[in-house]
Amino acid sequence: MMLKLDDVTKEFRIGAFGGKSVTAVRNVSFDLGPGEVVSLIGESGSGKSTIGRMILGLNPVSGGSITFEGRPVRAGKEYYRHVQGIFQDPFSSFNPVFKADRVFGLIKDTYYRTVPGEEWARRVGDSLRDVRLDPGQVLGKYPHQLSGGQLQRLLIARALLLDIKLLVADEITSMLDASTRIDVLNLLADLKARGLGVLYITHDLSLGNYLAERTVVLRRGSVVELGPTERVFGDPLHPYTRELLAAVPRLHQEWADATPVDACLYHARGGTGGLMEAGPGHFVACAGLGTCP
Amino acid sequence: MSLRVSELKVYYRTLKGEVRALDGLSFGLADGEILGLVGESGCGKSTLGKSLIRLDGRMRHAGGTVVLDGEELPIADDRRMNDYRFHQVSLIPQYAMSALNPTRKIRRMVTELLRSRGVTLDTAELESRMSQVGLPREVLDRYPIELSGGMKQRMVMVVSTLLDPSLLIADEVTSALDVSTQKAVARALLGFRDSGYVKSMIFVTHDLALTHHIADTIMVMYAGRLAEKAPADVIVKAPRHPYTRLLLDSLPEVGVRHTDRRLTGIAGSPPSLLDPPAGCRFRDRCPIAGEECAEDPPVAEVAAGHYVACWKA
Amino acid sequence: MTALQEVAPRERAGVRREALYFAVRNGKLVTGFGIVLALLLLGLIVPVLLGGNPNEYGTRPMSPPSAEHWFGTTTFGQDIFLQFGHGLRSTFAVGAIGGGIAAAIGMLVGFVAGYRGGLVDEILNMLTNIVLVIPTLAVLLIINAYLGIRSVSVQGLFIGLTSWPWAARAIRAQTFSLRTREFVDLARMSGAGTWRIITREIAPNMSSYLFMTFILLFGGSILIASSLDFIGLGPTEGVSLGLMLQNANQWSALQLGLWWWFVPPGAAITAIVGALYVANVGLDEVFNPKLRET
Amino acid sequence: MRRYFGRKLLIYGLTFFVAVTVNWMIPRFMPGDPVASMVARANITQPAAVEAMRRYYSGLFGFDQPLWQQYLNFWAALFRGDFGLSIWLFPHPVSTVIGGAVPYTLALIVPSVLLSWVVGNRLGAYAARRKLLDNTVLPVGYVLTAMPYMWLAVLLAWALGVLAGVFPVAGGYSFSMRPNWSWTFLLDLLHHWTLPFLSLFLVALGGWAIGMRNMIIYELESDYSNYLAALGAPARLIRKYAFRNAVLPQITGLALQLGVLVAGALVTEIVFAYPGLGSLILKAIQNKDFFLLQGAFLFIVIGVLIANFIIDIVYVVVDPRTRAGMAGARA
Amino acid sequence: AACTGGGSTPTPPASPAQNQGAVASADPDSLPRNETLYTTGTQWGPPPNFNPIREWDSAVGTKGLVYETLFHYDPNAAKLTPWLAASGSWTDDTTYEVKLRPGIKWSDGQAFTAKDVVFSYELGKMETIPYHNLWDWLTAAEAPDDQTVRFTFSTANYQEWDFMLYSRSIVPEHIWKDRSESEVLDGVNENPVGTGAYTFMSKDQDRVVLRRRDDWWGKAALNMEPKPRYIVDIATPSNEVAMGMLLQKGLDLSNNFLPGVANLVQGNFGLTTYYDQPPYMLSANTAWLVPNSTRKPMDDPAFRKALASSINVKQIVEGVYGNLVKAASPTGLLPQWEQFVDQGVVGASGFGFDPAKAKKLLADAGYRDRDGDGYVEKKDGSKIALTLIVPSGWTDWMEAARSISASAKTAGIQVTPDFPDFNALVERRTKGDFDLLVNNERQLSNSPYTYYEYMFQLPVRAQQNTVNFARYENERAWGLVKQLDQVRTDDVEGMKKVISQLQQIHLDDMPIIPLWYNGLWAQASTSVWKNWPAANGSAPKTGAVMWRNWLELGGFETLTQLQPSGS
Ligand SMILES: Nc1ncnc2c1ncn2[C@@H]1O[C@H](COP(=O)(O)OP(=O)(O)OP(=O)(O)O)[C@@H](O)[C@H]1O
Ligand SMILES: Nc1ncnc2c1ncn2[C@@H]1O[C@H](COP(=O)(O)OP(=O)(O)OP(=O)(O)O)[C@@H](O)[C@H]1O
Ligand SMILES: [Mg+2]
Ligand SMILES: [Mg+2]
Ligand code: NI
Repeated sequence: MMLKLDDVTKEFRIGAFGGKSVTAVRNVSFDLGPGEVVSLIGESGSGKSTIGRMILGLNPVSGGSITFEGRPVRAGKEYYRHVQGIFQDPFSSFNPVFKADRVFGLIKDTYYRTVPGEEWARRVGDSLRDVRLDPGQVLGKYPHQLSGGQLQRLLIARALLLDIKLLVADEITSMLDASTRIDVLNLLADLKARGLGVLYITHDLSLGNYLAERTVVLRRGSVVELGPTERVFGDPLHPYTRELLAAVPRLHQEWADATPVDACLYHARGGTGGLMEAGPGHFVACAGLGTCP
Repeated sequence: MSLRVSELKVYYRTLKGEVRALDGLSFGLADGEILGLVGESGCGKSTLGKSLIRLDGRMRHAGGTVVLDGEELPIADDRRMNDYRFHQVSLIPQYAMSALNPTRKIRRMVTELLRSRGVTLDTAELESRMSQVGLPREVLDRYPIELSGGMKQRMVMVVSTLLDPSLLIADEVTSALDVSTQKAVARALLGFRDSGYVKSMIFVTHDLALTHHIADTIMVMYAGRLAEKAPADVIVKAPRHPYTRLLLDSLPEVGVRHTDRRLTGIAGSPPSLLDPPAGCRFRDRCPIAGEECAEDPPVAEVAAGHYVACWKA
Repeated sequence: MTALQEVAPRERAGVRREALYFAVRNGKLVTGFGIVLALLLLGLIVPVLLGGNPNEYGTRPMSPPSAEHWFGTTTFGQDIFLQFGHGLRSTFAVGAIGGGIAAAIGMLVGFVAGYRGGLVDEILNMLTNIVLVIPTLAVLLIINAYLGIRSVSVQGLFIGLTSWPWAARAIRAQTFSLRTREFVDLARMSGAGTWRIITREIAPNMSSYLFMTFILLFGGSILIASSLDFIGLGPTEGVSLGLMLQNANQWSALQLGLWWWFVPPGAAITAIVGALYVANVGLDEVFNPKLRET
Repeated sequence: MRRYFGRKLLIYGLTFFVAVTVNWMIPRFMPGDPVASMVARANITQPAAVEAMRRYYSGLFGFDQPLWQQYLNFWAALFRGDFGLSIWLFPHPVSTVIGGAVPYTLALIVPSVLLSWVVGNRLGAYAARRKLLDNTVLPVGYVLTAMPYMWLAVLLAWALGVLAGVFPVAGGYSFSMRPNWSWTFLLDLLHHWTLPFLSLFLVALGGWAIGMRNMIIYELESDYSNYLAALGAPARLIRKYAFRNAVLPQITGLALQLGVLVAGALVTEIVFAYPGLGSLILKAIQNKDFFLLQGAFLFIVIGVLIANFIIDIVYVVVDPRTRAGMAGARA
Repeated sequence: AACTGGGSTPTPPASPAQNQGAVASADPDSLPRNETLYTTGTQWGPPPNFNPIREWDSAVGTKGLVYETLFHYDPNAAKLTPWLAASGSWTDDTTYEVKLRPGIKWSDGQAFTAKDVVFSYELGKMETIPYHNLWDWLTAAEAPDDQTVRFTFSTANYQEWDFMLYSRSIVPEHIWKDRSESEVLDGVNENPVGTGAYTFMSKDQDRVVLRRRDDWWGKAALNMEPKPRYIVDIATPSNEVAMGMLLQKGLDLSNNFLPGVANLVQGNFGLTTYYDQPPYMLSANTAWLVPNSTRKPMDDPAFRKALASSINVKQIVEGVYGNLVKAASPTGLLPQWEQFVDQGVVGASGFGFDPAKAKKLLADAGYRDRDGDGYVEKKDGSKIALTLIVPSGWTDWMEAARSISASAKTAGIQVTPDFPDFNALVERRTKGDFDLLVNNERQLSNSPYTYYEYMFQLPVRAQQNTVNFARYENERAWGLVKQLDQVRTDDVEGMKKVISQLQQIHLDDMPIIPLWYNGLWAQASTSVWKNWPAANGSAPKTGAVMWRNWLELGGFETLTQLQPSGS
């Protein structure tokens, strides 16, 4: 496995001199291979972004380990050559006082100092065309002169300039229009086909479902269900997953109330500590119902 | 017919000229009806909402009329409009999270607000409405920051509808909430209509799927104009305007995988409202545009209650 | 969909051009800077044009403004206009040095505390708070009293060393909010170091804010310096507006009816500081559309 | 809550410690020997007598002990309320000298700070978004804040005191009076207090008015104001709310400004020969009376710290957000 | 608006200033304006003590109004005026006998006797008491009876003794006898008990109030009565405040240096000074430029004389002081001592401002500008860069120092003014760590002796506290000074003979350079009190000052001559 999270925990210290702490992520384990898209779903504050940031080395882990290609994450030049991230708000991802193509310049400064200008321009052009952007249209402009979709694609192009193997995409489409959103998703799908691993973070279940092979459902920092997307969506075992699915508005379907669970499937099927494998690759956690021990 | 908007034009004054955010919009809304308003970002949804209750400093009423329950609303006259606000027309703003004065306990704020409108607070009524949306009465003695986003959202809903307005404008009230809260809030809105707290409602959102669950009628706007308006099911199942169709095509749904069905977006971007092109505004992005589209398409009623602004529809 | 999205992206177009547009049309800004510039020019030109030693005794003491002595003369016959010109220089110098040093310290502390956070932040914050609650003028009084201030630059230095805390606080808060912006993460993922991120990513984003901070510190330094000068803790060399005030007061200018000795320096300080404040509000209006008059 | 105040107290404690230490250090490591000046002032020629006197005073001020001992003594004395003896007003204890001056300073600072704050805020709030008022209040406000305290003070003294003869220009009360609790005396006190008060009040007033005006404009544009307006609430209510919220940062501003205000008061006192701490400090400086200077400085520091603390408490009381922020995890 | 006319003669305030006292005159706790004298200019802060031993900082009137001395001194008549003493005389060369006035009582009702006088003088036996050195030559003070005090001397220093007679306060033995040395030296002496015409009524931060004693002995014995029933001495923090109050008529007498007051005297402000034209004031002391003669090139009399000639005192007098002071005579002796100036010596050896002569003197002595920087160098070619120190904040002196620096430059001497704090200056002065300084610490007295002692006293010690800051060593001169001390004070000719020789030495060697005479600053308002001393007409010719040590020199007598303006 390319990326492996093992019992990852994150505590934030808050208050004076770190007097208190909140646990944002609790004992999360999953993995991700090349060419695979894993979607991370959960309500606001469930710890999705925190996991993404830990993988990107932007926040240190407080417990457990994250390894990339067998080595623990070490934020730095080498790591970022292979692992990159894109965030929710394309507008705040660009420094508003500089031109948008400065994001390429930053990469050149660190990774491709020796590449001559022409060669670099060619590479940038190629990479822009890869994300279906016209270099002439986007280069030399300020972020505010470009649309959200263009900016998100610029960021993807930037990541592609590096030899990346893993992309952490944290709600990259939630600020986009319905139609632009689908374009960006389709682009990710193409990249995946070229062997890129993607951690797709979202709270929109329909989007997670569109791309991902596997889905991880988070609640309050813990994984409640994890498995192949069709299993998780088709046969949700955890009451929370069911609730989420029931709340999603669908075009051709009336809102239904979640099918109530009378017993905790985890305990019913004899789970003892940790996640339990309920089907092939399909894991579930205890529902924490009144009947649970 | 409780609300009748005709040829409404509202422009924003900017440095570079006037942004024609609403450029001749006409539609009607019946008593008890919920109108879902959808459209791409920047198409003028919020502008419409604001126009019906309070123009902000940069907005200019450039023409058209709004008639509510047989009376014309003086929308350009801030002072006269005040009599209608809250009593006739009310609003749940997009910024519900920050709409409550942070330094007043909610009870006090509500009391003061009502008193300023010459109404005394009926606490029992207030509490019953709160319980209807699942808010405990203790909430009244809290400060807004002590409430979660969803609670604030629901509180604002209750406050805005306290005087049983005839028309309620709900602008993107659910977009900041997670799915489960979103569902609860949407249902509460339906409940309000059903309990008669509000007669009719305009529900603004960009989420077609969500609208479909709430609205009786859906109006699709494009670039400051009406594109299509029809009963909710008709819009979803049998859209006539190419824009509506393309919009529906780009919506992923639970169960749709790109490997199974690759959705497509709408190429291009909407025109600038600063100086919108003549003719059909969707022409540049329209896959089926033709010669005639150089002319403004009229809004035609193609079926009962189904209005479309397209030559090809 | 947040409010941000509502006005974006088209509204964002030309934020900077718009700022410039409003800047040249903002009466407050133009008047404010106009006055400051005019006085600065006066300070630069007068000593050069008139030449001579501003403290030199003249032949016609206590004469009212006239064609020969535009601002009249002192008890000692010194030309007040010439002193005024030199005084403006020192006053601007104190403002620049004091404001500059305070801004530099404030920026350093604010950026580091805001960006680094954690323990570093706690410690710097505490330092800031300590300097903040100590009544600085009292400290300056004491330091000046013991060390004695020889020159305008030393005075500026002391003022700078004590007047930075509020600036540090404000910059820290700004940095704090900028730090969570995603372009900072992006820069980190491009391999940029802390220093580079602070100077190349964060600082340029608050340039208008930093400039405004500097303006306020500048004005504040001038006022502090004039107070120090007035109670006799000013520089012992040279002329400053505060020293002129002190002299005029000490030699009972007002009681003796020599208003022309007492009024110009005070009026100039008021004008400079007031104009700076006005310009600052003008800037604020330029950068914060909400403040603009509708 | 406890935590919040604990933290504040820690900062105040540290500040106090630093202030005291600096205060103790400065005179001891600066040039100039207080004993020498004591001795020099007595017109003695006899070298033996000079030596005796020098020894005597060194012992009296404790300069003959090792430094660390002096430092500890300093703290110990401090807690006994003993700031040593004044050199300039030898042999009066510094504490009595300061005690005599403090009522005047407080009588000047407290009302001028509070009143200017209250009036300035009202004025600023009133002016905001009202074109006509804005165009008058604002410029006047700028001119007032930009004025050096002493300049305004001297102008006032000259115009209203010397020229118009309406107010006295010096002293805390008439030189013909003896302090007592009669109305005439209190009126007289007020008469003398007016000009210094006015100059402090006016300068501070301008600052608050401008601050408030800007603050309230932000508030008037805020979401809750818009919401109220959309529901047809009258402008009065909206302004009332905006005012309340805009006042909060002004409270913090008050804490930030305290040092400056105190400094202004000191300078103003000097101009009006008002018998408060300011005049005392000036004399202490001129006479190199560093025991007095230390005492006055410490007194000011303690005063400012206490004032800060009060402001902190007031802030917590009036702003529900801080309270919730302290109770909950994140503000 | 009234003062736009110009600086030369401002017009008085538009509306006559209201009298602040009037508001409260009905109140028992306020002082009736027409019986109260408001003074200022002596005290700069709260009254620190009422201890007459601490002559340098005791509250105004402690000595002179509350405590009294055996004699007063009348500078106009140049003689002692018996005060507590009825008479005093030398019974032989080394014995002085004082007869006290009968019937004097302390303010606590106890009788004043010879024992009190003996006790007071014997306090000087304590080492730290300022007049301790009196006992170097005084052997005994005895009281043979209640009205007689007999002083026996080992050496009779007549000149100094006269000074002692009018300078030493007499304190009541019955109250003071148990006080320790530190109490005598440092005690506050609250509630002082004296023999004087006033008692302290109250004190506050910025004032002391004195009330007249209606049972004062002098009323009958001297046929004198100070007119103000109350005296309020105000501690104004600065001159300009005093001037403001004077203009407001809240003040009757200001003993401050009020720059520009000449304009006001000429304008219609109701202000008077002793003279109605320059220098307006009597002279009180001499400001000297003191070169440190232990340093090169100030050790060279030729250089010092050149320096003396290079200073444009006139410019200081006119420019800095606006003619409120007088340029000093080359001898530095105050105008009151005119008779002791030997015109012959001054004519031959005197000096004046003369840059050419200064240059010549320098050149002759080998100080030449070798490197062409406009300043002369020492004989060995090294630079001369002198620093002139005056206390920071003493504005008139600071200006004067700048002026000196400028005029010395024209003669080629580089003098840089420097303004250390007073404390630091005192320290440097005491240790001799300076080039040049300005000093005026000797006041008018009964004899030029005090000036010459100040100039020539030997031996020079490591620390010079009050005299001979120049550290000038001339045995012959010091011998002459001691000789002068032993000339009887009524032997004017004898004094002149010695003084003439001293003047010759002074002018030849120029150990210190006289600059100007500081005024006996006294500006009075005639709105409430009139008949202030003035040179013209029948007005009193005494000094109108409340300064410490000056009440005995005529200040008290002035109080007795005042008249209410209303009458
Ligand atoms: N820097 C931080 N300091 C303290 N707590 C933090 C920090 N960052 C995140 N948290 C907390 O960690 C928890 C998880 O936050 P996170 O941003 O990972 O949630 P999320 O699932 O991404 O939510 P959203 O959908 O709103 O983006 C939240 O409770 C948040 O308050
Ligand atoms: N204050 C303003 N000044 C100038 N133009 C504005 C202003 N507010 C909105 N506009 C413009 O008016 C048009 C309509 O804006 P409106 O806010 O009504 O769109 P919307 O449909 O509500 O979009 P969203 O889905 O993003 O909320 C847009 O082109 C927008 O740029
Ligand atoms: Mg997130
Ligand atoms: Mg909107
Ligand atoms: Ni279970």
